[in-house]
Amino acid sequence: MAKQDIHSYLAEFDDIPGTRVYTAKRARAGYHLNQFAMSLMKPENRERFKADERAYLDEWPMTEEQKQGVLDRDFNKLLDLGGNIYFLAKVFSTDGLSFVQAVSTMTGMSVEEYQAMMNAGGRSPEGVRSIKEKN
Amino acid sequence: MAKQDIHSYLAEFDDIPGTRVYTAKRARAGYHLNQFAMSLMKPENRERFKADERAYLDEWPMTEEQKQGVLDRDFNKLLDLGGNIYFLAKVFSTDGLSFVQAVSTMTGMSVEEYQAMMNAGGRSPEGVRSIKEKN
Amino acid sequence: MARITAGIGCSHVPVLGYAHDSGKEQEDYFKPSFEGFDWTRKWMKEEAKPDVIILVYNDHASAFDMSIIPTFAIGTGEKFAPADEGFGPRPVPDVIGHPDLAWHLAQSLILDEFDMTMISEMDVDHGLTVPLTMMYGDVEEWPVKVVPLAVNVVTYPPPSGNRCWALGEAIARAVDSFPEDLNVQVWGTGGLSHQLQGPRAGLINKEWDNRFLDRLIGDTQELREIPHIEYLRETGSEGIEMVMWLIMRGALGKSTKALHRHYHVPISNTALGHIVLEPVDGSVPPSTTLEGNNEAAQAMID
Amino acid sequence: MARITAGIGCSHVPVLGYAHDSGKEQEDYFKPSFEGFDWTRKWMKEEAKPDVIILVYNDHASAFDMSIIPTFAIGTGEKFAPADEGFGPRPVPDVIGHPDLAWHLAQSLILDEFDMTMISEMDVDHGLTVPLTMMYGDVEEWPVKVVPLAVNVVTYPPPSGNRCWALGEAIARAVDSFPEDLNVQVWGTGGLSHQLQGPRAGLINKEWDNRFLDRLIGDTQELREIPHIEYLRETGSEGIEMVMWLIMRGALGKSTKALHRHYHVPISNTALGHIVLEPVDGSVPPSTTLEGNNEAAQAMID
Ligand SMILES: [Fe+3]
Ligand SMILES: [Fe+3]
Repeated sequence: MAKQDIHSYLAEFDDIPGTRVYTAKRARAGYHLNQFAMSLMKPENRERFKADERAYLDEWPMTEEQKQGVLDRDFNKLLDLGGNIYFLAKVFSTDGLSFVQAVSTMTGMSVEEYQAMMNAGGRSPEGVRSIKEKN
Repeated sequence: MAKQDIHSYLAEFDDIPGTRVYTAKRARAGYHLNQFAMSLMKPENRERFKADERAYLDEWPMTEEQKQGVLDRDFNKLLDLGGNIYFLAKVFSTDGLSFVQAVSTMTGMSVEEYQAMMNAGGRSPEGVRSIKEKN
Repeated sequence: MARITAGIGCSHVPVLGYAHDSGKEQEDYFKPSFEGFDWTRKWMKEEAKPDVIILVYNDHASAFDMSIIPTFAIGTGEKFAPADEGFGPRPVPDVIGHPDLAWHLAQSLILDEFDMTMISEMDVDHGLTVPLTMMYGDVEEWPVKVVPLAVNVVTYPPPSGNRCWALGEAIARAVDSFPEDLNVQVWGTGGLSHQLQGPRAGLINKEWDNRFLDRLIGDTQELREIPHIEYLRETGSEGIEMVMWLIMRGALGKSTKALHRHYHVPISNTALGHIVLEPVDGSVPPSTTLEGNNEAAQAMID
Repeated sequence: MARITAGIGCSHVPVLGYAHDSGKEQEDYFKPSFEGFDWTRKWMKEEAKPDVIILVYNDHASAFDMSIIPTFAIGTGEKFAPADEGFGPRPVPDVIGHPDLAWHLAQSLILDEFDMTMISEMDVDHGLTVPLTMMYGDVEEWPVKVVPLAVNVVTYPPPSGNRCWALGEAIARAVDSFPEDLNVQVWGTGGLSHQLQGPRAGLINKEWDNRFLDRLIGDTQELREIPHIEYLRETGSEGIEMVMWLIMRGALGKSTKALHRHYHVPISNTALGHIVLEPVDGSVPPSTTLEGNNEAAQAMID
């Protein structure tokens, strides 16, 4: 039997359409982004963030791209930059958004379209299992 | 082969002369004692402790016996009450004592006698391996 | 002697906690979700009556941030408060631990070569409290003690399915050697299929989920061989939480039967499922690794 | 490709850090301790020149208090500051991590069914910094990167000797699959015999210690079978730290030779020992547990 190592294990993850698996590589790139998001668990930090988002972000050693991604609430971009959805949830919770509302923004659908899809049983796995296999 | 479980594993520890193995049972009993000791890692807490030991101890949910053990610097007693030596070290470091000085107080020897024993090669394991086996 | 009397697998959809806490259980959207638990609530109260639940769940960036990521963390504390996940803590009772059992498990598991982290102070999030709400409803105090077992399924790699199953088996051995007479359940939470991120968000795979539920029943051990990539492809990025159900399944031993089973879509972004299992033959393989099993240890002891 | 070129076992007696930091190395009491490292310092500087050390040590109530106790914690951070152990931090350089290798190890070990904790922010105490001082002396910056691997040997049970050895073997497999060309050493620290507590404090067992050193050399695997109780009885309550040397030994594979060996009493309360080992046959058994080794995983991949 062929032996798999961590490299082939990880390589497979890039073959899933529309999905960013939260690997160590992403965890490292997004470390301060996620720690910033975590800081919003404290009410006093949420207030300070809301009062001046840019100033609050500048307290963190994040990249300019990450900061802009937060300001834009561009969650797909933030995932690319190492954000993890459970951490990013602290950002959209601060905005008063639900998971359904926030998640829909990543799909290219409106909230209503996304909600309708979920009510109809969700997105089918058909065709979105593998980029390579197109199944 | 007889199967050993955690009970026989732990029971053996009570057969070692003059030794308290830091088991979960001790760790639980000594939780706040050890967390108190850990607090002395901060210079400001050391100052407060030195200024009024009793008052500082009363901030912690420790038993009266544990508090008295600390006030008396009775380290054997504190071991019995769930103290761990690496945590208790924060107490005797606060007093400016070295490990050799503090450790000697637990052996019934003077610092000089203890130091002399160590310089001569330490305590022999002969006769102090097992209470039961007297070896 | 303590004994594992049942295992429950259960999704931990946050919105169900919200629906319960804000009195919306009877609304059309939520009703089918809660109704699926009617049988189980009754059974828990009238028949099962566990003393302790070993509750396997994952933290969702509540108790742990990125600075420390334990693979398996067992809660050895006296109690655990509901976490503030951004809207204030859920208005549910504190979770009361069982430090005696928790420490016994931790000690036994480490001797059995599981590399546990012991944690005495942490808050517990919806991953742990929502299943409690689903099984017990509105209570002044939880009528059960809980040993939380937090599993990393957020940062890759999570433990393999095989490792989770094996941990369950080791938990069964450890419970078996706890001297107090305790009725113990093991719960695995999370899943079923869901993806909360990226353009593929919203994925639901009813067929795969139900095949997964099927294979929790009986004596097949097929589930322990499912690789992470299959969960990811078939059940969405957050479907990986299902590996936690395998700890529960492993703890039930050789074979199981299902007492109750429930699957419902839609709810939020997630396929909701739960299953109540009873051990038929609860035997698990002996440990080959318990320290004292080796000859040198024996020679010192006998 | 990264390769493990040597392993070092070394006591981490705090007073040697103090003696070094306060310029007392040449005093009669300390001289024999430091002289034993002359050979090793020269060899490190002129021949060995490792790029990275995987440094196995234990925290002594510095970074971790009783609220969280990881069995195996791997330091994935960029750097680690010397801990303040009550007298201010040691005046030695910050320890620079190697997060690429650390994360690679963490990922590989978890797939290999070791239940690691990843920790990105922590200070490191004498357990880690004293061996660095012994090997490198007075330096502006440590001429090496370090992946800290903190092992719980304080609260019982620590991992078994067998588990430690097996972790070493898994580390060897993981280093082997790291693509960057790196000269890696693995160090195990702590011990040798010492007891810092109770009426039996001061115990030293030269004979047992030297038998332990003997059995690190060659191809015997006897040491992995020594039970905790034997360390406790024979080497004092703190002698259990020696299990950490077995992680180093396991990582060196099938057989080793000793390049240098040193044992000295008295120093403080502890028997000081160190040994420099080279792999002769560095092969380790293949993983039977790596997730991708199972057929289901293979079927998805090939
Ligand atoms: Fe979840
Ligand atoms: Fe030590």
